Amino acid sequence: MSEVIKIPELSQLEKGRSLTQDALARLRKNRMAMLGLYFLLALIVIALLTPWIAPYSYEEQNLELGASPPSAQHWLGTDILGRDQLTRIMYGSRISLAVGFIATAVALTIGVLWGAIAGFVGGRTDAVMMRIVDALYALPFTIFIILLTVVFGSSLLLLFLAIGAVEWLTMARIVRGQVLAIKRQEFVEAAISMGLSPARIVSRHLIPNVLGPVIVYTTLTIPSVILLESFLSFLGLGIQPPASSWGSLIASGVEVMEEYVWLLFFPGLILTITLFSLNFLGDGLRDALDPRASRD
Amino acid sequence: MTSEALLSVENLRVVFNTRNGQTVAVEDLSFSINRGDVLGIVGESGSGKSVACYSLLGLIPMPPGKIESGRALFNGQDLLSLPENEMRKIRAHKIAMIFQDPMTCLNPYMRIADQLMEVLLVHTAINKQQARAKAIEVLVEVGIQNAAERIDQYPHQFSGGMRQRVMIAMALLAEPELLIADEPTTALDVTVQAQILSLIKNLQRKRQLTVIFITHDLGVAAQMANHVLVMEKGKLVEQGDTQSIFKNPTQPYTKKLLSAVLTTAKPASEHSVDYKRPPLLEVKDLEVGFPAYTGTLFQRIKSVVKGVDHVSINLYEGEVLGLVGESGSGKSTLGRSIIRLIDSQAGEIVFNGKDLSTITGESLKNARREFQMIFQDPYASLNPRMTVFDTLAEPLLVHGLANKSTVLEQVNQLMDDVGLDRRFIRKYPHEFSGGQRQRIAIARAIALKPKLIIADEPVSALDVTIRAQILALLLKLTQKHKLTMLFISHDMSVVRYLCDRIVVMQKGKVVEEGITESLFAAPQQSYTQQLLAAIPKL
Amino acid sequence: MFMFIVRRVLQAIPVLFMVSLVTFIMIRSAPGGPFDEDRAVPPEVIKNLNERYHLDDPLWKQFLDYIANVVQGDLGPSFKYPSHTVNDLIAAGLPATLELSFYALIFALVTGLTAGIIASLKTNSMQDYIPMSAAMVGICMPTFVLGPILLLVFGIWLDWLPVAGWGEIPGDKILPSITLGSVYAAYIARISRGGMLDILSQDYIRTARAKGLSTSRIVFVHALRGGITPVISFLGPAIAGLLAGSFVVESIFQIPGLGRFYVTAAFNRDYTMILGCTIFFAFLIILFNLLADIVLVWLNPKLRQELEARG
Amino acid sequence: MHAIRWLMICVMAAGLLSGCGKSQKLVDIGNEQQILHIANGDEISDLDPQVTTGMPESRVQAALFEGLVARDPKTLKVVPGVAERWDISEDGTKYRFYIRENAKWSNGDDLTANDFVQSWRRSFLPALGNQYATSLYVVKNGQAFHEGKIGFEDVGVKAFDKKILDVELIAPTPYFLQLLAHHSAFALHIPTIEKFGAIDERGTKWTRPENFVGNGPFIPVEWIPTKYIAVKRNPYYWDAANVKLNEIRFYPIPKYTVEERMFRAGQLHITYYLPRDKLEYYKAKNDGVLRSFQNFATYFYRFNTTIKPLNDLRVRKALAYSVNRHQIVEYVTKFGQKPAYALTAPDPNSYVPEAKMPYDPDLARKLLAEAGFPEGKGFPTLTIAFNTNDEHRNVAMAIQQMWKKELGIEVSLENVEWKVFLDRERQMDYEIDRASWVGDYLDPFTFLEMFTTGNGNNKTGFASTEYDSLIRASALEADPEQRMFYFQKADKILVDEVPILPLYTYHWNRLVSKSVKNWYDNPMDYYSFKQIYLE
Repeated sequence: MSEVIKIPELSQLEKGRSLTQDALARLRKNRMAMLGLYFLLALIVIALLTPWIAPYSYEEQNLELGASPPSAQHWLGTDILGRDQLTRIMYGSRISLAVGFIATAVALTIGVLWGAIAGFVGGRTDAVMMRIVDALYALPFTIFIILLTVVFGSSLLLLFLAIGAVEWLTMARIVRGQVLAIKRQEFVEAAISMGLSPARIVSRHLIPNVLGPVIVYTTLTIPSVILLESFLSFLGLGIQPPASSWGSLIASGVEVMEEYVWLLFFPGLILTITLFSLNFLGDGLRDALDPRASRD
Repeated sequence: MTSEALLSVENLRVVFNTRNGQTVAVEDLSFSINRGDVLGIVGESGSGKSVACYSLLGLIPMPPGKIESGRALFNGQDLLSLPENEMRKIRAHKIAMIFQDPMTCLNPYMRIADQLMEVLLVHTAINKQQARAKAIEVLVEVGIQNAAERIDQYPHQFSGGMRQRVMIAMALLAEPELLIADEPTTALDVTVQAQILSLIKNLQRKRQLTVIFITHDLGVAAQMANHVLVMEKGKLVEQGDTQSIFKNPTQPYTKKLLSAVLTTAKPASEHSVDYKRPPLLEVKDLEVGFPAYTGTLFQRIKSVVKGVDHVSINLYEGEVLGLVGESGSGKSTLGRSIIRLIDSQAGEIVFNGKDLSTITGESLKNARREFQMIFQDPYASLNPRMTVFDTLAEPLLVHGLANKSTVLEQVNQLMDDVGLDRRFIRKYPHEFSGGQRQRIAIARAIALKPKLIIADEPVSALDVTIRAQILALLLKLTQKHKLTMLFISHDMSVVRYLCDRIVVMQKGKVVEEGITESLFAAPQQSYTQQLLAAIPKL
Repeated sequence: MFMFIVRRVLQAIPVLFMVSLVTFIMIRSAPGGPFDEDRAVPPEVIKNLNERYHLDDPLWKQFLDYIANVVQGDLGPSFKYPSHTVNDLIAAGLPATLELSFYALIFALVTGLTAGIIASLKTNSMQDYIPMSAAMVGICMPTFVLGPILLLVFGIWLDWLPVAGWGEIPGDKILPSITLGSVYAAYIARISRGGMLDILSQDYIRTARAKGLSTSRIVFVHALRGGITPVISFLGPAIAGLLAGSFVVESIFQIPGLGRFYVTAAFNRDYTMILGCTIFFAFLIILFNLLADIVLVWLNPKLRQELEARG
Repeated sequence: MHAIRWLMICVMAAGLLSGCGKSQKLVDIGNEQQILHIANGDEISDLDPQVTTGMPESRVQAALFEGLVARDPKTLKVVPGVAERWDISEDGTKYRFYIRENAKWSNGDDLTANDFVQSWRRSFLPALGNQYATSLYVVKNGQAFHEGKIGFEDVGVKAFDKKILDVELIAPTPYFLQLLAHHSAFALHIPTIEKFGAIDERGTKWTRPENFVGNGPFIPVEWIPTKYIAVKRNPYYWDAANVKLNEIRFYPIPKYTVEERMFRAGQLHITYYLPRDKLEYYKAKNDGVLRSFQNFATYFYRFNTTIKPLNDLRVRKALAYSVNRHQIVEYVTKFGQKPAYALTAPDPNSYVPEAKMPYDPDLARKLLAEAGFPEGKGFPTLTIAFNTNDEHRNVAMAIQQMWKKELGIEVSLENVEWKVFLDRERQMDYEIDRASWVGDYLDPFTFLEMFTTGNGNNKTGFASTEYDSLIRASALEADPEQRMFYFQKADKILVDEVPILPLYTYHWNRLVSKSVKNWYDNPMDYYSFKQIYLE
């Protein structure tokens, strides 16, 4: 955060620990959160490497084999077309994580900008912008996404946009609330009284201080986004075959859970663990970033 | 004074297990208090004086808090070893408490009546009607007008002082033997403080109450207690009866505390203000009335607060002008509107010949470097995510008073000025104490070498000793840099120490103004007299 | 208070208009029409049908006519179900959907609040961890997974409860309500825990303890009111979610609710039905948000007074 | 607050208790009271036989109406319906129907020949938008009247007297009687219709149970959309004495998994279909509830013959010959389907196509090479489009793999939402797409007519004058042998020209409770409910 300036006697200076560093230090103390973090990192790495490390090709069928329970060749069994489920899940994680992160990023961008502007400018602008948010809140959104995908066909991009479009509202409200709170803080007044430009005030004094809650909310948004995708897949509006997402795997797994339970269990398991990790991480971050904590 | 001790605490040790390891809040504390006595426990924040008393009633959160050792004999039974359900019978019934901040200590969701009556209903066997009657009676006793109706109101409908009276009433309802008052007036205005103090004193006399009075203000302690206990960092420093402690303190810390109590006038400085020359700042019947938005989740609720109406003041070069008044008197509004943090409706603000109230945009931005502000809350007034260096460098760089090569030197210079170690410039605000933060804030204010500084209650959030240091610093700086300062405060003693001239405001109007000492000598307005009377004397 | 409600209702009108316009544009930009079928329909027949339903008018005219009718409370005829008007269908489907959402909500509140409060009182103990982990599972478990699993266990294996229907066989409302409610139960548990923890750290709770009150009294008399306010403000969105999400449960449990119409309408290009439902749902959501806010005000004396002050 | 919480808890508790213990079985109650609970696929859109087009509707209508003729559910042979007998002229163009004296409407009115005349007139009225109007074009001047060129008096359907109906056709149409069993040819009670709106107005309230008047064995009593439509026996039905069921409840259940669960939990007598993955289980169980039978329907892929490279016959052949249908039905669809090597679905007791599309990967590779794509080199990536559905998806993925393996070509898959799919198909905006055809009546014509030039259902760009003339000839031909000969040649042309890629003949599996008697499954999935009973 601090500008990098060559300082001759840097050596004697006592290096301060920024709030961020404090937070990270606290986070490291939180075992569950770190566990979650490591798991997610591992997951991401695997997802990225999948094309090289996957045991089979994700579309390679073995019709004669059909659905088979976990075995030495297929650790997590195969689906009705005899495709290796482990592979399917690995490829699925690419899509699900992508949806999770990208859609959240979309929501984040829109939400933070919208909220920050509304909060900082205030007055009529604020009122109008928030009315719009209310209006969008009034849409039955699950249905709306279905409509979207029905109308414009189900492309991944659309999926991101559609889901992002659902999630940004709350983000906007949170950010706005934060900005309003921080605006009243005296250091912002100080900044104004020092004659800083609005742009500089927003960028240097406001945004850095709203990041905390935003980060926390983000970690809690990603799971709900992943779930939303699975829900769309359940409606057959998710991603295109033969590609797979956790959602599509679970959705088709549910249909056959009595016959081939492993087709529901493993995707469900991985999804659940992921969501747990994200939640733990989120809670951990919340505790770590808690301003009250940074006082003692 | 009867001799047997109502409460005697022995070797109390309380620790807190926080994220960053264990901290000892109270270390081997022993004291006792006799029936009918008033014991004042004095110390700065963090001295463990509150914790000690909370632990008596088992009110410290455990965990993280933990009472490691000690006994507290109250009427022969050891409070510290009582089980929770036994302890409940003691609370409020035998030992009652008054807390520091009346604004947060009453349940906003319950009517005063219910909050008062439940004390009686849980501790004594009387029915609702009687309880209500008793409650009203006590409310009257603590000086709440037409208590009969007000008892059915909610806390937010009471002013701070009134709420503290309600708290007192609540404490006295069940007629406890011991009353513990934890900084009961710190959050209140001086005049209100005076009222509350006298109220407590009267009640104490009338009811022969035994009181433990916790405060950081020696003046208050001297006024209330007949026996004083000085604490520092959880340890007992010194104790004795009030007279002896204050007349001839033995411990250096006690001395330090005493010296922090401001009784002196402003020391004469070599340069004196020249009132002949045209004033640096001329405020001509300024009027600031702004709609206050109580932001609720549906609709911002509008209510017009008359901040400042038709105020005119002059401020001369090199002068330190004290602006005195209670909260809501509009003094802060005046200060903020002068430097255009708030827009004024009418009147002019002539600064160096040009009218600030009209200029905007770039010219305003440039004008801003001429006047700076020091805020009340050192925690809120520094951006928690910027290092000291960034905080101090920012204005210099923005206004081009320094370039990347020279900025470091200037920043270091500022650090020296405000008496902070140069080594700290890479640290973040939350790593400093309140006093140090306020120094940083001051440094930021003087960084731009402004012609005018507006200091809004810069010391009211600080402990006595720190306050003294900061005031000393301000005094030094004003004289060194020949600063012109508008010093806003509610505390006469502080103002007296620092200011050449004083303007007294009440309800947005200027009621009196004059040269400090003459005003102290002969206050004209009754309101001014109240303010002066409110200063606790040693 | 009254004025406040009126203002909110007025605000709702432009919102509803926006909603219907957006929806109208969307569905009309969708390829395919209500009368396309697997069997090629003779063009002349299509032509006749379009005339019959004024689908040959210019779009803006169609929209304005539609709005005009809506204002008079007529949502128009359904294309897919010719002998029913949209009003008929909503009237037919709404009760089930509302009832379902209501039971789900009650389930969510009861279990959620209980769990949340207990957890908040016993932080970092088993009574905290267990319900909270359960809550997290609940949040993770999509309804379309939970539903079939519950059905399999209680409907088929244990054979305790019917696997489908609504109000035909006693007990057939239990599983759907639980399925739909569980996610929100989980959220409410987390939220109420947070809210309670906030309140319990307040000074006035310390005051209450200093008064020597029992824990139960402190919790229920002093803390609860403040503690559940975040839950209340969550209820608005929650109900919206319940209504919109109900159709999954409806299709899993064969419930004659509005949600199923709504979704199938999208697939059938049943223009009037989609619009009608969207507007109607939007209306409901606004309504319930309003109710939630009113409760919020009612719970908070300060706000209550401020509003009453303004008539 | 406390109180409220307790109240809630009580509510839930009460709910739970009421539910616990064994839930009572609708099926058992039904068996006692002769109430049939039957799943009926999608929600029915309406009851008006001249407006609806779907299977679910036709099933309900089969219970509410009766045409001039009916079909024997066992053999699908035409049997007398409202008409107890009929005469046909030698040239097979003139029909005379003798309507039963005791045929009545459900409100007691007498059912007359004129009712049919008026009903058929209605079915031609443009504003009604009857999608089956064209199927009665075989009636003299039917088309002309439908297009508004002439008045109805010239149309070849007349009431000779109260109970005798004369029909004149443009050509001998051997399947005409089959047509009459179709719901679009039923008689409607015109007075009732006019009571609730113009005669040619769609979707008036006359089809509501409270207003409905029909001539079938049952009449509707309760219609709750997405819940069920309930029909009770009609006392005025001429054969009411032999109707055994008191009530039938048709449940609209779009999800097969749901109805299968309901069947298992004893809430349904008859399911509409069966989830594919359940078949093995019920086969193994073998307790006689599983009904498995072939459909008069074909599953095939369309090639868009108007675009490169599919306009090259060799490419189409290559693609067609390299598909292993056996594998698909055996391992992918797994539902008892039979591989189809020609368009027309086989009908054992009349027509089985002789032409066969070969499975010959080597030949396929050779053809592809000749077409300029040796080992699939340079072959553009075609797209198989199909509407969103697991089965279509799996079949497509299997074929994708086969073509990759045998021909070394890549194709991409795209699942498209139904209406979008139809829209694109109509505009020929596809390369390869999934299609299926269900026969309207038991005659090859219903399939083969599809690929005549410019036919609305052709959608492949395939055009062959020879083919067209064959189909036309078959329509004018009275001699059955000769007609079948024409059909064989037509099927042969399709196999040679490969505008389509037949994959398999549909197969139906459903669950029927053992307590249901006289329920026969047949390739047309046609049902008459009058003789069904429960025990």
